[in-house]
Amino acid sequence: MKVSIGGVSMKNPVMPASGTFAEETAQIFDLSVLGALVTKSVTKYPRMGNRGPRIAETIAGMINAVGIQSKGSQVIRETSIPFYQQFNSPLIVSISADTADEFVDLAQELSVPGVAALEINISCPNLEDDGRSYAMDPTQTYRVVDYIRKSTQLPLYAKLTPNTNAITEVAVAAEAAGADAVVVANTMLSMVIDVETRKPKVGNIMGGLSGPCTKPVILRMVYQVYKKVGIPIIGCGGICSAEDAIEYMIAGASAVQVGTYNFVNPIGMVDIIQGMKEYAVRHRISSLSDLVGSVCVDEQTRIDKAAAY
Amino acid sequence: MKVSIGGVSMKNPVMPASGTFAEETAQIFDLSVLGALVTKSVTKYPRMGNRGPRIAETIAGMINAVGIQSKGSQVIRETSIPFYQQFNSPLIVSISADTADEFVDLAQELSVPGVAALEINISCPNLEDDGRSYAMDPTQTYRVVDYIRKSTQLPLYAKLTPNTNAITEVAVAAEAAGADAVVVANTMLSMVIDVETRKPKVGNIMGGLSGPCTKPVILRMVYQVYKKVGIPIIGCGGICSAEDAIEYMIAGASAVQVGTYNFVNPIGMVDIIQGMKEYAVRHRISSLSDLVGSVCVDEQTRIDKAAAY
Amino acid sequence: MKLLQGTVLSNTWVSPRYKHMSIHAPEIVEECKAGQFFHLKCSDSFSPLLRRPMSIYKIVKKEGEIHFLYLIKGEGTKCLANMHQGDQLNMFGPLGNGFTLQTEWHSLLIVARGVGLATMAPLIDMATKQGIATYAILSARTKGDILSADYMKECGAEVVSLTDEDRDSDVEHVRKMVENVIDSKSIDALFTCGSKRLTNMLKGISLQRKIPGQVAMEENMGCGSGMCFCCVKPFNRGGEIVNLRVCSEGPVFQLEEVMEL
Amino acid sequence: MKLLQGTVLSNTWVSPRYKHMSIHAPEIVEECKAGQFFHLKCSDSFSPLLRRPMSIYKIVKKEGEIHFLYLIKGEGTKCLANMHQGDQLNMFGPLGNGFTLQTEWHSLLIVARGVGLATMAPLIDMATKQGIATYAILSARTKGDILSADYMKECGAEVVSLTDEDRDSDVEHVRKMVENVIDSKSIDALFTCGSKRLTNMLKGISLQRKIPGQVAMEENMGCGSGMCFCCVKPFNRGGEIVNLRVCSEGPVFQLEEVMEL
Ligand SMILES: Cc1cc2nc3c(=O)[nH]c(=O)nc-3n(C[C@H](O)[C@H](O)[C@H](O)COP(=O)(O)OP(=O)(O)OC[C@H]3O[C@@H](n4cnc5c(N)ncnc54)[C@H](O)[C@@H]3O)c2cc1C
Ligand SMILES: Cc1cc2nc3c(=O)[nH]c(=O)nc-3n(C[C@H](O)[C@H](O)[C@H](O)COP(=O)(O)OP(=O)(O)OC[C@H]3O[C@@H](n4cnc5c(N)ncnc54)[C@H](O)[C@@H]3O)c2cc1C
Ligand SMILES: Cc1cc2nc3c(=O)[nH]c(=O)nc-3n(C[C@H](O)[C@H](O)[C@H](O)COP(=O)(O)O)c2cc1C
Ligand SMILES: Cc1cc2nc3c(=O)[nH]c(=O)nc-3n(C[C@H](O)[C@H](O)[C@H](O)COP(=O)(O)O)c2cc1C
Ligand code: FES
Ligand code: FES
Repeated sequence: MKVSIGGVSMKNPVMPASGTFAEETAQIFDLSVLGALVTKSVTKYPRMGNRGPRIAETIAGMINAVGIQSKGSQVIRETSIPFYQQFNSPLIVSISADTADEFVDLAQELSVPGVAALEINISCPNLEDDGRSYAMDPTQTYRVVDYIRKSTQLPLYAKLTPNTNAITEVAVAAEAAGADAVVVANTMLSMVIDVETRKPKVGNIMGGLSGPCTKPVILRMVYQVYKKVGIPIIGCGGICSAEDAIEYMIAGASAVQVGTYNFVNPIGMVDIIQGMKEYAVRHRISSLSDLVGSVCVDEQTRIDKAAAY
Repeated sequence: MKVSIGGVSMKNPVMPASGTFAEETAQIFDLSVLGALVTKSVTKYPRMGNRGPRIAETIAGMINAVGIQSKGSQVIRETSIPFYQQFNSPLIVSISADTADEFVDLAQELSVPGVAALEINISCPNLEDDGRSYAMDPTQTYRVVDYIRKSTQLPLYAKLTPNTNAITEVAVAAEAAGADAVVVANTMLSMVIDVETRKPKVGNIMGGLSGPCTKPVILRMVYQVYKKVGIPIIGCGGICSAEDAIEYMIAGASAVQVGTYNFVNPIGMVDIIQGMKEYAVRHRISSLSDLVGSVCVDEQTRIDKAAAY
Repeated sequence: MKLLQGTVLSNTWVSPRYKHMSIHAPEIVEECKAGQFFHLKCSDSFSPLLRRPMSIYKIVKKEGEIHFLYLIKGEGTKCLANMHQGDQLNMFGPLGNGFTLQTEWHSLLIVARGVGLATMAPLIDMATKQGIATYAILSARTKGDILSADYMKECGAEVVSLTDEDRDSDVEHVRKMVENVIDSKSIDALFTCGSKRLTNMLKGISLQRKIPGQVAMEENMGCGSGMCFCCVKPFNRGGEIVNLRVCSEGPVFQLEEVMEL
Repeated sequence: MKLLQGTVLSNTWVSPRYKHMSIHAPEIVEECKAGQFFHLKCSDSFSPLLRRPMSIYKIVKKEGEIHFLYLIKGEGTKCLANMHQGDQLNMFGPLGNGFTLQTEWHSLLIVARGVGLATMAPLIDMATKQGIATYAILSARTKGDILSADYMKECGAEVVSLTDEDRDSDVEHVRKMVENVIDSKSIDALFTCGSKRLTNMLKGISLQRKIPGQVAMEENMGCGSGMCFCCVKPFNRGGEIVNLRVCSEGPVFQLEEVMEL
């Protein structure tokens, strides 16, 4: 089950998705079973986050507009990082910022013992590009990743957004700028309206869609990115079972993150790890890495240009 | 219930989505109840379409990779257009082409009595832009819509793709080039893999995702486009109930198209029309058009730049 | 074709993997023909979203009953399996073209495997009612899965059962049996459903011996009624390869038109 | 907090809109406290996807039972309503902080409306067991919705019921009643749940009369256990506005900290 993602060794390829996991999870199961631990995105200074409601259920999914409520990097350094050291799983700290400079500050501040890698959340709207996110655009992605890369020795995972038509180009740019892995992907910008009150169901009007409804789209992105980058891909979007995780690996992911399903099943990640082991036995796979990118596709070239329908 | 979309009067705002409706529907209910009729996209010459399987079910959705199986425009002119004239609902013919020239030829050929408007499917990969679709890019969209615009007097509906990060810019370009309405949107490029065989579940590897799972994303796009264009928007994506249709209208759609739900419920559009009438009565709305874009949003400006989470 | 609510009369396990469901739907029973199918809404929720195609297994005109015999395979058939007597089943059908019998035919050979058995039972019933003799070679994984043998006998067929567990179901063995039956019973037409390999084999025999044949095909479906072109397969029609819709141009096709599966 | 499978003992309609469910879950009952809640998985399918928060309505330690009293509102509670005796209910809890009682308190006033009634019943039970007197003003749309009045009386409360249909449930009328009870029963603390307007009103009285109060809040939830920050609401803590998580820092909050709802 072992994998190595950008220099971080993990006992299995399953980790939580940022924002759906926290210290409280340790009350539910032993965190040492996880491939890695991933924090909620932290910002440099404390932030309130968005006004409520912050969550709305959709068909086979949910929209969240939490808005990075954060205690600030100092609190993380003083409390979360030491807390997670009791577990035998590498810690990945997710960082989020409104400017490239703030990203660099954060990366420096959080490059401390106990942190195995930094996940850079470049899929949130920023202040430098008119509310767009860096990861919507290859050039912006290169710029910010390159800048952060120079500020830390830690492995960097760039978390991409699905709200782009250029996911492969963005991934290629992240790789070129020195990212050690890409996380594909964050949530899909979405909206739901209550037809009785005519009000959006989340306070922020729009929010990010996650959960099983997103899987076919994100899986496709993993497949596309895999063909173009050499660094490992961490698949993230709608994973709710061992089969889903395996499907992502077959499409090209070296590891996976589980988000929304943690809410549905608080021990979901434990079940998924177990199910992946059973799949490997059933299919006589000695190493799960053999699955990565193993999708059976004939006439590969024809297909790349094929119509969606 | 009456609406007028780019000069076409409809008795209600409900019509089928291209590719999910055909002459056979007339055996199920009287097509005259529909706001409009929309054909499967036709190409100039007959096309075989993609190899099977062409459809795979996903969670709360489906992926299709039919690949525009078409009998060619001549057959449509000689059989479908006359057939639909027995019904008292305007006919919208959807056209699809690999080049701008072919689009123009088609538009001219199909600008015949019996056709109330042309829907131009610019959301399929084309041959001029390396397998991308025109509607992924504002410049390409302007070019092709402008070119077609000059070749026909019929109202033009431009059908956009959700596989872009620039849906508003694309819609603005379509309007500037003379489109009379935009359809938001076509299917989302997706993939599913069978984990037992490791084969993609549709023969074409990737396909278009449709159905209720897509609604939050497409609804958000309608909301964004509504703020930027003056021409009517036809909302299309995951509509399965009168409430869904109303939700699209509140977000900014003047009419809606129903696709996948026709498969789930063959008389689904009839039920939706009935349900919308009842909603209007229950909410004392004299004209459904009063709903268009009526979403209750405070601090509008703040919001436009707001984080997805 | 109609969209209607049938009432579940019974829904019982007939083997560890198959259930038999009978539905009261008198308004539709007169229209139904062997080889046709219904597109069933298996649940009220959005998962599973799409309908599931299911062949007509039995038509009891007098009582207004339609029966299905189905394998519990995935989510959709699991939902079907959870239905109880008195529940309403949302049915769309009958759909597609059924089997056709020529008046000059006297004896038919039926070769079916797995879920294909269900499709063949009403064909035997129809043939018998027209005075045509039927010989059926049924194949399945286990003896328990050869569910419809008794019903087929009741309908008038002479039945042979082969199973993987008895190791007598391999294609070569079936081929020999088919040739024997053709020789000894002067078979006028061949019918099959449920197995690609058996279909290929039977097509070979059909061409070689110039005996016409029909096959009921399966493909994933969207609309079930000819509108969406999701269910097409390539067929060889008069030397030309054409994409035909299993739901509306089939599910029954001429054996000679089938392409190597 | 534990993740466990409880067994449904009963699930019965108690009014046209409410059901009462009792669950056998002996492994958890000792941990449960009035004001806490469980996060319930209402269906095995992906729709509804998320769990639903449900207050503990009744704890029967001896029998190992947890009860819920719930309004059938949308898809999730509809699925709950469809559960039968013997079914397994996937429960996550108990979650959050319950009500706290000070040893020096002698009499409490409880004001609840709608689904808030369910939350208050075990508080009365707890108070009575500690020898504290309870006075409850219950408000609802219809008399049929004031379901727990009898159970509350059984638990030891003196109960007044107000309904919209009797037109005696408006906030001003409730305010007068509250002030009367405070004056006549020398109330030590106020408790409320289920209505924004009643909470605002009660907060005013609490501040004015310097009587401490607690309120059980509701908010849409993701994880239910403090991880996701989906359920936060702004509170006024020591003059500063802070976002607190209803699931883990609540659902019971000090009345004085609540912001105008
Ligand atoms: C015309 C026709 C008649 C049929 N008659 C019978 C019958 O009498 N008895 C019986 O047991 N089965 C029959 N089948 C097969 C039956 O439709 C599938 O077993 C069923 O759809 C599986 O659904 P599921 O959700 O249980 O499985 P899943 O594998 O989870 O289904 C996933 C998706 O694939 C589709 N699918 C899977 N297998 C098939 C298949 N073989 N054919 C078409 N679509 C498929 C489903 O409809 C669904 O959309 C018939 C199929 C066709 C096309
Ligand atoms: C701590 C707590 C305790 C509760 N205790 C009870 C109780 O004892 N009895 C009772 O009848 N109800 C109680 N509720 C409310 C109950 O959780 C909702 O009525 C229920 O979630 C509605 O789900 P639905 O699918 O039926 O409705 P829908 O309206 O379809 O739900 C849609 C989404 O909104 C959420 N939601 C809707 N209403 C509420 C709400 N009031 N609070 C939180 N989330 C909501 C749902 O969880 C779901 O995610 C409590 C809520 C909280 C937060
Ligand atoms: C409540 C919530 C909060 C989230 N917060 C963050 C965050 O702070 N940073 C981040 O990069 N992603 C965040 N995400 C996105 C998830 O990490 C993940 O990318 C997304 O949920 C898709 O995975 P899923 O479908 O498995 O949930 C959040 C998601 C949810 C549901
Ligand atoms: C089977 C199928 C075939 C389709 N064919 C076409 C097509 O030919 N042209 C087109 O513009 N859109 C086509 N579409 C897209 C639909 O018109 C519609 O945009 C999409 O299905 C989203 O709507 P829905 O979620 O209501 O299904 C097709 C969709 C399906 C499911
Ligand atoms: S399933 Fe739609 S055409 Fe056959
Ligand atoms: S619901 Fe996740 S923190 Fe409260």
